[in-house]
Amino acid sequence: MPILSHLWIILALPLAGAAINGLFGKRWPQSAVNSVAVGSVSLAFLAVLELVREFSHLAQDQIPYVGNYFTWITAGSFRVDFSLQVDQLTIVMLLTVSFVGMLIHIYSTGYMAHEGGYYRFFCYLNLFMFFMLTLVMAANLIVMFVGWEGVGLCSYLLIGFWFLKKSAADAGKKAFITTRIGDLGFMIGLLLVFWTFNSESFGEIFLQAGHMRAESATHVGVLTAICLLLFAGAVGKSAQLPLYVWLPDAMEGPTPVSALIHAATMVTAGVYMVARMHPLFSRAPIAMFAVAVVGAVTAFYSATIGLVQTDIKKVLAYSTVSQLGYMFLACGVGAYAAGIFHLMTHAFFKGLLFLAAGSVIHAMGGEQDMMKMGGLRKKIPITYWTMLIATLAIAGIPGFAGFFSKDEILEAAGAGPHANLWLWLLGVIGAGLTSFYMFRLVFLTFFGRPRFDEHKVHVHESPKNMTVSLMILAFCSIFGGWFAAPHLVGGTEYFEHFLHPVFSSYAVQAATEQAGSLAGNPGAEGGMASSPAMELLHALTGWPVIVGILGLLVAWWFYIKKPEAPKLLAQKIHGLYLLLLNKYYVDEIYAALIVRPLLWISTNVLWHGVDQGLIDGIVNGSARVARESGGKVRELQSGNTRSYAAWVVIGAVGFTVLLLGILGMVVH
Amino acid sequence: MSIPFFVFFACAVLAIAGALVLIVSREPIHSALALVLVMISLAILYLLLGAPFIAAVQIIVYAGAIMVLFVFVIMLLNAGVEERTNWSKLAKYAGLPLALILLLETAHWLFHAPIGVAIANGPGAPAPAASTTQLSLELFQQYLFPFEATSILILIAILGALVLARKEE
Amino acid sequence: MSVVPISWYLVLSAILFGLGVIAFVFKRNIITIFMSIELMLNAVNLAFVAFARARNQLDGLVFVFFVIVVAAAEAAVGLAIVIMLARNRESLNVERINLLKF
Amino acid sequence: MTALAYLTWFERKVVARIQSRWGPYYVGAHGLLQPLADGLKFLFKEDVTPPASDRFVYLLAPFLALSLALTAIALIPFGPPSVRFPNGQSVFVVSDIDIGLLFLFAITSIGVYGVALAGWSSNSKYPLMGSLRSSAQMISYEVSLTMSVVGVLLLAGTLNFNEIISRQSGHFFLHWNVIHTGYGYFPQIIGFLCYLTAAIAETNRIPFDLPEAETELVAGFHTEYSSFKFAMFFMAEYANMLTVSCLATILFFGGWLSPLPDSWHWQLYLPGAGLLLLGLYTAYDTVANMRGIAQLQFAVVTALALGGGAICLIPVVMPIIQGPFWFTTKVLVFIFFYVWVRGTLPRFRYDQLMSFGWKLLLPVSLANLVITAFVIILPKLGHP
Repeated sequence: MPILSHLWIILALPLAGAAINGLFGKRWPQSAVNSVAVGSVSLAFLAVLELVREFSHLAQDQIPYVGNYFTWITAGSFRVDFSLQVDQLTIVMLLTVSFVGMLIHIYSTGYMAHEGGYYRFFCYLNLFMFFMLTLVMAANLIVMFVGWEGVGLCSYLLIGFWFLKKSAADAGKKAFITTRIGDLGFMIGLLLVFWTFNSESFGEIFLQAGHMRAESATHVGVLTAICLLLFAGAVGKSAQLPLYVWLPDAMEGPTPVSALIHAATMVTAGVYMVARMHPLFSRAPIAMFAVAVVGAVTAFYSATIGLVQTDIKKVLAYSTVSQLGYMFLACGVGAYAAGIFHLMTHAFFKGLLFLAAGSVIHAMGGEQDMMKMGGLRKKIPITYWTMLIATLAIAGIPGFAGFFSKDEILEAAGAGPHANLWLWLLGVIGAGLTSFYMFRLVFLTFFGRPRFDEHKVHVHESPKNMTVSLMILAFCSIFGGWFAAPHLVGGTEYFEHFLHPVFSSYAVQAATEQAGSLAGNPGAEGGMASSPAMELLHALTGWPVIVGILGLLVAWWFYIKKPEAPKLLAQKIHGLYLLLLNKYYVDEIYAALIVRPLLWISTNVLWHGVDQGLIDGIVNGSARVARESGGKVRELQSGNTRSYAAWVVIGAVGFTVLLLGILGMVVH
Repeated sequence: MSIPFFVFFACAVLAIAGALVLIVSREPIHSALALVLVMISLAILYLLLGAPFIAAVQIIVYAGAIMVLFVFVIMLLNAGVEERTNWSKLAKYAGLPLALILLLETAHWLFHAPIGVAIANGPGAPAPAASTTQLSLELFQQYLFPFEATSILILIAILGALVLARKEE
Repeated sequence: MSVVPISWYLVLSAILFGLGVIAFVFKRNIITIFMSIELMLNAVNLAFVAFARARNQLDGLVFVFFVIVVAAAEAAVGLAIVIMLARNRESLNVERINLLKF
Repeated sequence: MTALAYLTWFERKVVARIQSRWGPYYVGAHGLLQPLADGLKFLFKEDVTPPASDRFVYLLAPFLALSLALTAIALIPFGPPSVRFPNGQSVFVVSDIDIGLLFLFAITSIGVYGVALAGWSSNSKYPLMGSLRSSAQMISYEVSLTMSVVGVLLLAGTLNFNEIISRQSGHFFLHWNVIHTGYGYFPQIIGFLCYLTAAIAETNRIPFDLPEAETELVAGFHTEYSSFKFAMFFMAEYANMLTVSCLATILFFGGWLSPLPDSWHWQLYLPGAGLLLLGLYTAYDTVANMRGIAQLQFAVVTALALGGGAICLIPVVMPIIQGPFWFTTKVLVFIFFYVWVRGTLPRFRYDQLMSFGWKLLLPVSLANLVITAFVIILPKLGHP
């Protein structure tokens, strides 16, 4: 079991790549940098595959498999090992992250080919992979936190990659600070966890949590607090309400970055964390509900914003936010498996969407405004088809990956143990909106007449290394969903079964029932609809599809049949339109409510008051004292050796007197 | 008055006289010679104290090497009469009293401090003259490390002296 | 045949030391100051030998030995410095060598 | 003192012979009275003291030189300590102290002052140069001198002359340190050569007589000295010569020990026989080719020689005289060697002198020391 017994290899590979590129890349040709970066990540991917093979041979009782490497921190009873663990959840995440990461690396070699700071980009990217994998494989909260902050750092670096562009630098800062707000909660959560369980390692925590009584809505205890705090971190990292504001701006970064970090992997870290901590969440219904509500509302809310955006990447950004909302919704209603599943499929198709969008932008020579595109269908066919597939997937058209995952989520939201009609409603409407704005994007970009000067912009298909990854991802976005083919379409809940041990092991009764109802329902095998439950399922399963197709049609009607219709509508409901266009003025509100007061305080109180008045006062004061006294004392420094000699003698005399005095005391 | 007393007083007087000359004379070379005188008389005292080896070393190294070096430098730099400048008021006015205080203190120390008493009335009896063999054993067994250390110190000193005194090209 | 008491040696050494100090403070010629230091060392050596004799131990003598060695090293370096000084400042008077004045 | 005086005569004779001259001839037969004449001359010449000189030091220097040189000789044992006066005072050993060698070195090391001060006090440039040179030279060569001797000390394991000598007894001359080979012994021939060189330098003799390089600095450190003070320096030089020769004899050539096996009893007669032969020779000379006053003088010499020989043949005296006889013979050989060198070799250049002293002599003597120590330790390594 080479890899399993040496999990660190998977981490070491990208880190090594980052180190090499960071140290020597500057002087190396792009080819060398490529081979290092892509090579390291691909090796990591292979390692993961091998790990999966070995993992499949593990006995059930050996899971989760934990590898301790060294004691990292010891302070009193506080002891943290640097330990990694593998279980089914980890496996899924690992596969997703390393696979998508690898593809995006390959893509980037083409996309960034003409950029400055090439080696820097790949150094950061590898570093990101390292931290992300750390986060995923962590066996205790502290190591996880390291990865957590690490990916934050990398995203900051990468968003601000074109740091000469002020907007980019600002976006980087915004992302960092906003997530930091959430991370504060996360950190407090960590402390609380330690205070409660006196340990940070998952195994220990879950074991103890398993023995704790589940808290109810009426009786709220430490678990709820912990979960809410941790969830605050997740909200920051995964750009949920109210901390989502950084993600759209993060689109300032290079598109591959948006694809990898802000669609596929990092932003899903929050979801992963919630899923990972499910034993706690399952015992904190309030927290669960909060998660669900935040998820559902975010899903709907950002979908509405997505309706009217014209920047292709902004649209994708908002859709990402809303999709993440779905994942949280899933977790919130206890369908962790569904959430993780959606996470995976979303990684595929959203990554694909971003890459395709990047390819479009590449083709348009840096143009991001959809209003200035159109009719690209013929010119960049590969991009077109792949993007179409991704759109179908995200819109939840049956047969594509998105269908299954989203379907499961809504199913759980509607029929699960924690089902809630309103959440379900929000989810369904959100689904409809999603398909609308996604098709809007497609139509605006690829159909109709070109709305740009054909002579200025000569559109060209992207190079191989970009299109290849596009196609691979397209393939995944189609068939990635069949893993979990729910029984109603005659599938065998494979994904559920696979993740089942993780989420059932520490689950409270309710959770296990739910898992059972989803997984091991004998009547469900073969997909024949017999029980009333199945009827309901069918009915529910219909809705997402219907709204999805509805959205498609509406979009078609608006942007193909009557291109002028949107304007009219915009005029009709102008207020709403503006509201959406300006993203509900959230940024402005934040600015007014938080940023400006903060600025005022820090300027007048902290800066002028504390810093200048107090600290500078102390510093300068001490300096002044030193100078004055020095000025006095330096008179002794006569530069005259003889007086120095005299001083020496004085010292000797004094010392002897002292000694005699002491001895006198000793004697008498 | 027996011979040792006589020798002691002779040497003591010589030594003190030498020290005084060292202070009084303004001709560096005279000071040097006075110091040599002090050293030789001290060497004789060492003999009297039954430490012939130390006495010999005292003469060879101190009188024979160090002081020669001094004289050599004096001659090399042709150091003339030292000029009378008294810029250091401190040294001028505080020096003598301080030194005297120190002297008194030391004396007081030697006579009244307990340790001083212990030794002052200590065994004056003539211990067997420390034979060179014993001394060498002491030196090379108990004090081996310091010995090596000093040798290294000397090496460093030689290098330092060379570096310092070399004329810059 | 009676023997000179140890304390006399000690007093002698004290006197010599005091004189050394006086010279150290009063002389202006840097070489002489050096010599006064040597004088003090000698005084201390005498005390050492006297103690060694009083205690019938050889350690004192060993110390003296070391003192002498160190003094030799010190003299070598110090005189080298003096030579440098004489070369650069054409004066051996410590009162003229006051570059380190405030 | 007379011995010293006659050393000069001896030297002048030999050098003359080397340079195929007659040397001193007219004052007395074969210039026998020359030293006396010189001494008188020194006594009666006017004693000039340069006005600019530092009077006290100027006077001090020659006394220092001579007295120290003579003191050094006092430490040398000319014969076995066993021979004693009725009052128990040893005859040949003036002072037999535990660490005689160290004291010898102590005194010689102080000897530097004589030269240095002389040059300084006469307050004129040539002497200053000379004394600077000589003090530098003496300091440097003293080091290798000591080093070369330490080898012997290791072999002897003591600083006492008599013990050093007695350690070399037996097997007639095979145990002398120069050639003593064997288990745990290392022949000090290298050490000896180093010693000889360093000694010549130490005594400021040609080819190391830089301090008084007539051709360069009129007469070096004693340029300004005249009459009796000059004589003092002169005698001091010869005294030092004598001292180092004695030291060489003691350290390397078994001091007063006879080179002949003890079984050869006839060797007891050697001293007397030698003197008698000398007497016969001079007697022949007196009768054959001396005339007038010279004849008288030679008669005296003959009488002395014959008388001495006769005394030496008195059975009581015979054993007593053995040690001094051999000692003197050996020393004379060295003196002759000195003179020989002086007559033969040219003078060094100053930088050559220094580099030779530091870069060749010292390392060689050090190497000798290390090897010796190793050879001595080697047998003990197995069983500490």
